[in-house]
Amino acid sequence: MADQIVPTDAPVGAGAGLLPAQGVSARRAVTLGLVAGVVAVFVSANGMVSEFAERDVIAELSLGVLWVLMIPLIVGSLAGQAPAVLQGFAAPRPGWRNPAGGALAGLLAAVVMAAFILLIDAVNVRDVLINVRPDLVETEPRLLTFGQGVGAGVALVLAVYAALGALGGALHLLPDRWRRAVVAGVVWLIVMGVLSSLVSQVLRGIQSTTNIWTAPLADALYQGGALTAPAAAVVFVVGAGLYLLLTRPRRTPARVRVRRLPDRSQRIVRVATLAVALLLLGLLPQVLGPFLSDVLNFAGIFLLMALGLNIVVGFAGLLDLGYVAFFAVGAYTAAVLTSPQSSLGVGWIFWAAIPFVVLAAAVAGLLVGTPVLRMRGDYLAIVTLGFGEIARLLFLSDWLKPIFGGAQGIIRVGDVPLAPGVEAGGAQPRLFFYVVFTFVLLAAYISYALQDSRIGRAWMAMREDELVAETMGVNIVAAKLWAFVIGAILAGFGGALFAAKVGSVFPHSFEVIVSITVLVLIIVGGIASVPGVVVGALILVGLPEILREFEEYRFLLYGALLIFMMVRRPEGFIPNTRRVTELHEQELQQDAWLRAKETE
Amino acid sequence: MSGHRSLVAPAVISVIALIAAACAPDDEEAAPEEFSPGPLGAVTVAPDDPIMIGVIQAISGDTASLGVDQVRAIDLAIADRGGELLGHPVETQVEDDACLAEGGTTAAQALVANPQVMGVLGTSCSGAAVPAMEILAETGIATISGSNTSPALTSDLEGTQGAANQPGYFRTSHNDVVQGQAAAEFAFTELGAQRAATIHDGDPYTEGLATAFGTSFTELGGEVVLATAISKGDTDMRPVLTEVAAATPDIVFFPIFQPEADFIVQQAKDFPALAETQKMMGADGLLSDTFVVIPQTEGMYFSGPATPTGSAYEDFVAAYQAEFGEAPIQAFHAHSYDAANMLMDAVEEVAVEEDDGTLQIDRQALMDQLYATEDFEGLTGTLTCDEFGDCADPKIDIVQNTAEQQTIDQVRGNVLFTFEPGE
Amino acid sequence: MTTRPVLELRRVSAHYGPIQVLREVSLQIQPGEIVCLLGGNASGKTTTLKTILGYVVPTHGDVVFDGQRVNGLPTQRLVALGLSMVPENRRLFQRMTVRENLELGCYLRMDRAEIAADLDRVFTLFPRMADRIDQRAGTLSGGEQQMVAVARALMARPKVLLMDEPSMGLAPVLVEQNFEIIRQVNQQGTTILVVEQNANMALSIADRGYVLQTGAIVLAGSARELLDDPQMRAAYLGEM
Amino acid sequence: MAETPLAPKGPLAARRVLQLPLVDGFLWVVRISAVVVIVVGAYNSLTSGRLSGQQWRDLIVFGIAQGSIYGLIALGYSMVYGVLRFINFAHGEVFMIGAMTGYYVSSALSGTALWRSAPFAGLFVVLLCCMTMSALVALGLERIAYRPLRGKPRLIPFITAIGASFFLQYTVATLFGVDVKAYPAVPVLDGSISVGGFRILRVHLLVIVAAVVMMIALYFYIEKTRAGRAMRAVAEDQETARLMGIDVDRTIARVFAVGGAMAGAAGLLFGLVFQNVNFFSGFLPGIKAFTSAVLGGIGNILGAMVGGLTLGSVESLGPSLVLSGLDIPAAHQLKDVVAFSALVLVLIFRPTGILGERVGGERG
Repeated sequence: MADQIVPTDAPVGAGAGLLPAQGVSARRAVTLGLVAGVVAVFVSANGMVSEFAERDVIAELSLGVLWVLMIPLIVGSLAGQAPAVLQGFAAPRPGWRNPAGGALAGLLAAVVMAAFILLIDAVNVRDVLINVRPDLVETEPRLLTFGQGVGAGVALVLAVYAALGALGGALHLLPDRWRRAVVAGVVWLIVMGVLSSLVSQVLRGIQSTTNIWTAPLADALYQGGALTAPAAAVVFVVGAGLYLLLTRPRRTPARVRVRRLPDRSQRIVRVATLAVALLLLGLLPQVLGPFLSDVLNFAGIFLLMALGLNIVVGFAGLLDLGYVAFFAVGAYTAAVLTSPQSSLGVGWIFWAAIPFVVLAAAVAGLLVGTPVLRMRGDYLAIVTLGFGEIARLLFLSDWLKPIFGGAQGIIRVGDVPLAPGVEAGGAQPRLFFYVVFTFVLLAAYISYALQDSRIGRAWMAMREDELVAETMGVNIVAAKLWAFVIGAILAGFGGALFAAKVGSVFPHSFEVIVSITVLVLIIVGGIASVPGVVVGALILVGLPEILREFEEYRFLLYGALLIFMMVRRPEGFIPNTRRVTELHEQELQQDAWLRAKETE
Repeated sequence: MSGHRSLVAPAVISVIALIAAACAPDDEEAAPEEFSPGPLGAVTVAPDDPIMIGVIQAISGDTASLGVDQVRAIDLAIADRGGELLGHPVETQVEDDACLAEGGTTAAQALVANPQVMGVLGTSCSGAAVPAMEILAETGIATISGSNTSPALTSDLEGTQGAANQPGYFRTSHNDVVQGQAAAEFAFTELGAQRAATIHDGDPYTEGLATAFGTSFTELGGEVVLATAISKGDTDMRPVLTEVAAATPDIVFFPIFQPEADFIVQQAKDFPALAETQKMMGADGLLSDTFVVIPQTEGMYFSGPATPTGSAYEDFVAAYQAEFGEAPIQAFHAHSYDAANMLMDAVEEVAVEEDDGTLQIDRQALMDQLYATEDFEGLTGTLTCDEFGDCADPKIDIVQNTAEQQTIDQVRGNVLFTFEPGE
Repeated sequence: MTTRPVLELRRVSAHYGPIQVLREVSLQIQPGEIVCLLGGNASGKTTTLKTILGYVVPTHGDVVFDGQRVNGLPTQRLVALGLSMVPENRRLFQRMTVRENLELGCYLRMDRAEIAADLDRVFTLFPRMADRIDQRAGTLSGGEQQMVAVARALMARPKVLLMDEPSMGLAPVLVEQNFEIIRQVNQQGTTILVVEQNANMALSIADRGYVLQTGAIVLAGSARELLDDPQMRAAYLGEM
Repeated sequence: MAETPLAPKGPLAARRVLQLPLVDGFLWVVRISAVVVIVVGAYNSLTSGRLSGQQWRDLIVFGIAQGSIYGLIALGYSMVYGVLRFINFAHGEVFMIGAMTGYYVSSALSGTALWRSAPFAGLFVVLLCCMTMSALVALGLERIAYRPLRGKPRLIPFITAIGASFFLQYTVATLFGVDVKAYPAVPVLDGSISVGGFRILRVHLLVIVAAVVMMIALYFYIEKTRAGRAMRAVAEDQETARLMGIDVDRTIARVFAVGGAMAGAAGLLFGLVFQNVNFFSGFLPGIKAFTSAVLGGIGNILGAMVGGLTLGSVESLGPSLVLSGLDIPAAHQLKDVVAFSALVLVLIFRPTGILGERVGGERG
C-alpha cells in the first residue's frame, strides 16, 4: 500500500504547483450589502433607532445611531473577507480588494437606506408603520441623515456607509491576530458602553464588600450612563491588549502544562483550582450586590431546571415541552406546605417540605411519563406541552381554588432557614444565592454521576436507537420513567426555590414560555453538555434581565439571536464532545476520510 | 476522576456552608452621631445630593399603559414642587416589573440595592406588589401604590388583615371590595337585577373583582346564577356565552380586559338572551377608547374609580397634556399623583436637617407619619389612611356608554351612579 | 478511443471545508462502454460520484458531460441532460406504487407517447414487473425491487447510467443476477458507470476500470489489464 | 433522512413495552376512568336540561367552525412535517401575518364601491392578498432559517423555529404596533341561516365551506398533480427524489408556500369570524393547530382536517357536556384541559393519531 500521503500541514504560500486562490467575491459583497441595507431599514422602521436615540453609549454616540453605524462596519468586514484557504491553493494575498469589497457592500446598504429616507420624506407611512418617527428624517435630531437635510443627508449616508464598509474590509489587511485584537477591542467597547449600569453596580459592589477602591473607577468610566471619550480609548486599548496578551504565541496552555505534571501534583492543582473557584463563587454575591445576586438566583433556578431537562432531552432524547408542569408542582407543593395562608395552613419550614416536593414531582413525572411511553418525537412534544398547560390551568382553576388559591395564588411562602435565626428568602438575595448554588451543584453532580452510570449509558443507547438499545438489554420502560422522574425532581427543586424566592406563587409564572426557555437554553448552551447548560442559562436568562431597558426589542433580538445561533453554531456554546459529531455530518465524513488516510 | 467525585460533593457543601455562615448579612448602616435612627434605620442625604424616590411600575408588556401613565403623574407631582424638596433635588429610580410577581422581586431588589431610596411609589399590579412588599418591608421602605386593589394587600375593610399585608404598605387606589360593592349595588338596586352571571379571565384582578361582586350581590339578596371564567388568549366565546345565555341572567358582569372582552361583546349579539347590551357590565379595565368604539358596547355599563373633578384636577390634566402630548390613558394617574404628594409631604414632616445641610429621613418615622395621614386633600378626594394602609377616598362611578357618547372621556362623564362607602 | 467521451472528468479537485478530498481526478467514459470506478472506503469514490451529480462543486478542473461543462450544475439539470443513477440500496419510494415509481423516473420528460413506448420496453426487459405495476413498491421482494430501481432509472432515457454499489447488501445470487441485468441494459445501448468496492465482480462485466485511492486515480486501464495488475491483485482482489 | 428499511419500526417496540403488566394496567385504568368520566358527565349534563337541544346543536356548529380554522392552519404543519419531519413552530405567526394582511387590505377596501356592490369579490381580493403574503413569509422563513439546517438533528430547526416565531411576532409588534386591530364590518356575513335544525351563522358557513373547498383542492394537488407527486417523493426520500430530476429545494419551498397560503386563508377567516387581530393572535391558534395535526395523524393531509374538527368540537362541547355535568365550576376555563386530555386519550388508544400512518412520527 505504498501511497504518497500529502501532509495536511504542508506550508501554503508561494509553493510551486499551488493553484491561485480565489479573491474577495464581488457578488457576495453585493448580496451582503443589500441584506445589510434591509436590516438597517428594519431597525429604523421598527423604532429601535429612535427609541435609543437618547441612550448614550460612548460619549455623544447614542445606542440608536450605533445600531445604524455598526451595520455597514460589520457588513464591510464580512464582504471584505477572502474565502477560506483551501488545501492545495495559495493563500490569497490581502490587497485593495478587501476594502473595495467592504466599500461596495457599505455603499449598497447606503443605497437601500437612501431609498428609505427618500420614501419616508415623500410619503407619510406612519399610519401603517407606526414607529417611523419624525425624528428619523424630518425633525431634529434627524437620526438617519446625521442631522442634515434630505439632500445632503443622502449624500452623507452614501459616503459614511461606504467609508465604514471600507474600514471593515480594510481590517483584513491586518495580520490575523491583530485584526482579532481590534475586533476584541471594539466588542469590549460596546459591551462596556451598553452594560454601563451593570458595570458601575459591580464596581461599587466590589468596593462596598472588599474595600478595594473601585467606585471612583466607575465615575471615571461613565458619565450619564455613557463611556467618556478617554475612557472609551482606554477600554479599547485594554480590550485589544488583553486579547494580544492571552493569545501570545508559543505560550503553552495551562491545561497542557498541568497535564505534564506528575499525578500527585495534578491532583493538588485540581483541588486547589476547585477550592479557589468555590471561594470566588462564594464571594460572588457579596461583590455583585443584591440586585445582580437576585438576577443570578433567577438564572440559577432556571439552570437547575435546565440541568433536569438536559437529562430528559439531552441524555434520554425525550423531547419534553411541558417541563414547566414539574416546576409548578414543586412550587405549589412547597407553597402549600410552607405557607400559613394556604389551604393546609401548616406553615412547615422549607426543608420539611422538600421530601414532599420530591415525592410530588416524582409522582407527576410518572403520571406524565407513563402515557407517553409509546410516543416518540413530535407526538411526545405536543403531548407533554399539553400536560404543561393542563397543570397550569388546574392550578389556576376556580375548581381547585380551595386547594391552590386559583388566580390569587398562594402567598407567604416560607423562607429557607439556614441556621437558627438565619433565613434566606427573596429579600436576602445574597444569602439565597448559597441555597440556589447548593441545589445547582447537587444537580450538576447528579448529572455528571448519571452520565457515566449504567442508566446514563442506557439513555444514550436509547437516544440513538430505541430498538437497538432494547436488543442490547436496556429496559426501555424503566429508562424512560427514570428520566422523567429525575428530570421532574430537579424541576421540582427549582419550583420550590422559586416559591421561596418570590415568596408567593401565582399560576401566571408557569406558562408554556418557561418550558420553551429552558429547552432553548440547553440547546443553545450545548445539548447534553453540563458546562454548556450553565453558560446557556447565564446568558439567556441573565442577559435579558440585565437588558431590561430594551423592552419589547428584547424578544426581537432574542428571536434573531436564536436563528443566528442555530444557523451558525448548531452545536451550542459549549458542545458535548460526544454529540458534536452527530451534528456535523460533513465533518464526520471528513474525519473518516482523514482517519482512513492515516491508516493507509 | 470518578473516584474523586464522591468526595467533591460533601466538600463543596461544607465549603458553602462555611461561606454562608461567614457572609451573613451585614446591611446595617453606620449611624451618624447627632441623629439616632429608629429600628429601621434612616436615609442620609448629603448636602446637594438628591432625594431618591423609587418607582416600580409596569412599563413594558401588555399592561404598559397602566404604568407609563403613573410614572408620568409622579414626574408631574415632583415638577409641581419645582423638582425640589427641603432644598434637595428629587430624583426617581424607575424599575419595570412587567406586572409579574418575578418582575416585582427583581424591581424591588434593584431599589433596595440603592441605600438612598427613601420611599417607593408602586406597583401597578397587585400580583407584583406581594413579593415586592416582602423585600421592601424587610428594608423598611415605605411604599404607596396608586393602582393596587387586591384586598389581600390591606384588609377586607371589615377589620381582617389581608394575608399579604406588610408594614409600610399604603395605597391611594380603592380596595376591590369597594368596587365589587358598587357594581353589585348598582345592578341590584338601580337596575333591579335579581340574577347575575360573572366572567373572569384568570387574572388575579378580574377574579378578585368578580368574586367581590358576587359576594356583595348575594348579600344584597340577588342570586349569582353562573360564575364562570375564560382563559386569556381565548377568541371563541360562543361556547361559554351559550352557557351564560342558558342561565338567563339579568346582568353579566365581566370585569376583564381587551381583547377577550371585545370577543365577548361582539359574539354576544348572536345570542337573543344576551343581545340587549344593557345586560352587560364591565369594569375600569375596559374604559378605553378602543373598547367603547365597538358598536356592540352601546348601552353597556362600566364601573370604575370616579374621575376626579375640580380645578386642581383640570390643571393637572392640562399640565399632563402639555408635557406628554396626550391625555392621561388609564384611570389611576391621579391616584399616583396623590401618592407622590403624600410621600413628599410626609418627608417634609419627618426629615431632620443637620447643621451642614445633611438630611436624615428616619424610615420608621416616615412610615408612622404616613399611617397618621388624615384628611389629605388630593386630586382623588380626601385621603385618610387606616391601620392596614388603605388611604383612598373611594368613589366608584357607574357609567354607561350610550349612542351619544363618542369618546372615552364622554363615556366617563356619563355617570349614572356614584358609590361612596359609609354614606 | 476515437469518439468523443460522453462523460469526462478533467483534473477535478474537490474539498470538504479546507480539506482536499479529490486530487486532480481524470476519467473518461466513451458511449456504449461499461466503466467501473473501484476503491475502498473513503477512497473518494462517493465524492467523485457526488461531483458528477453536481452535489459537490469542483474547486478545480471540469466535469464534462456530453460536450458541456457541467461543474456543480444542479442535479435536476444533469438528469435533464441525460444522467441517471441507480442509488445504493435501491431506494425505491416504498409508499408509492411501482407505476408511480416509474413515472417519477421520467419526471422531467413531457413526451407522453414516448414514455408509453419506454414503459413497454421496460416490461419486455423485466416481464414480471407488468403484474406488479399497481402494487406498492415496499411490498416487493428484494430482487424485484432491484429491477424496479433499474427500470426507474432507465425511464429517464439516460445517456449515461450511474450505478452506485450494485452489489451492496445483496445475497450472492442476487448480486449475480444484478450484474446480469447491468450487462443486458448495456447491450441495449446504455453507457454505464459502475462504482463498486467488489472489484472482481465489477471487472467481470466492465470494459475498463479506474482505481481511486485517497482521492486520486492510482490505476487505470482495461478490465483485463487491471485484473492482471499485480498491485491490483494484492490490494483488491484478495490475493496475498 | 432516509429510513433504513431493515430496522423494524416503532409499534413493534411499543408492543414490547406494553407487555409490562404495570404500565399496561395503568393505561387501562386511565382509559376506563376516562370513559366513565365522559359517560357520567355527559349523562348528567344531558338529563339536567340546563341547555336546550338548540343550544347543544349550536355548540356543535361552533365547534366545527372553530375546528375548520384549526384544520386549515394544521395543513401547513402537516405538510411541512411530512416533508421535513420537523415542527415549524413559526407557522402560527405565518397565520397571524395572514390575518394582519387581511386587516390592512380590507380596511383599505372597506370604503370602496367594490366592497359595497360586490362584497364577495372584495373578500376574494383580500383572500388572495392574505394567501400571497403568508406564502411569501413562509418562503422567506424556509430560505433564511430552515434551508441552512437541512439534515441537522430535528431539535435544531425546531429551536430556530421558536426563534423565528418570536422574531416574526415582535417584527409585527414593532413595525405595526401592539394594539388590537379591528376588522371592518362585512354586512353580508351578518346573521344566520337554518339548515336541518342547525342554526349556522353566515360567517361560520363561509369558514366551513372555504375549509372544505381548500382541503379538497389541496388533496387533489398532492395526489393527482405532477408537483404533488414530487412533494410526496421528496417527503419519502430527498436524495432519490433529486436523482429523479426533482428540484428538491424548489419542491420544499413550494410546500412552505402552499402551507403558508393555507395559513393565510385561515388568517383571513379568523379575522372575519373574530373581527380582531393583534401581533400575538397567532400563538395560541398555532399551538392548537399543531395539536390538531398530531391528533389527526401528523403528515396526513386529511388527518389535519379531521384533527382540527375533532379538537374544535371537543373544545366547544367538552366543558359544557362533561365538566359541567360533573359540577365543576367555571368549566370553560378548563377548555384547554379538555382539549389536551382528549389528545392524550386519543394517543393512548391510537399512538399515531386518528388517521396516522405507521411511519409517521417515528425516528425520534
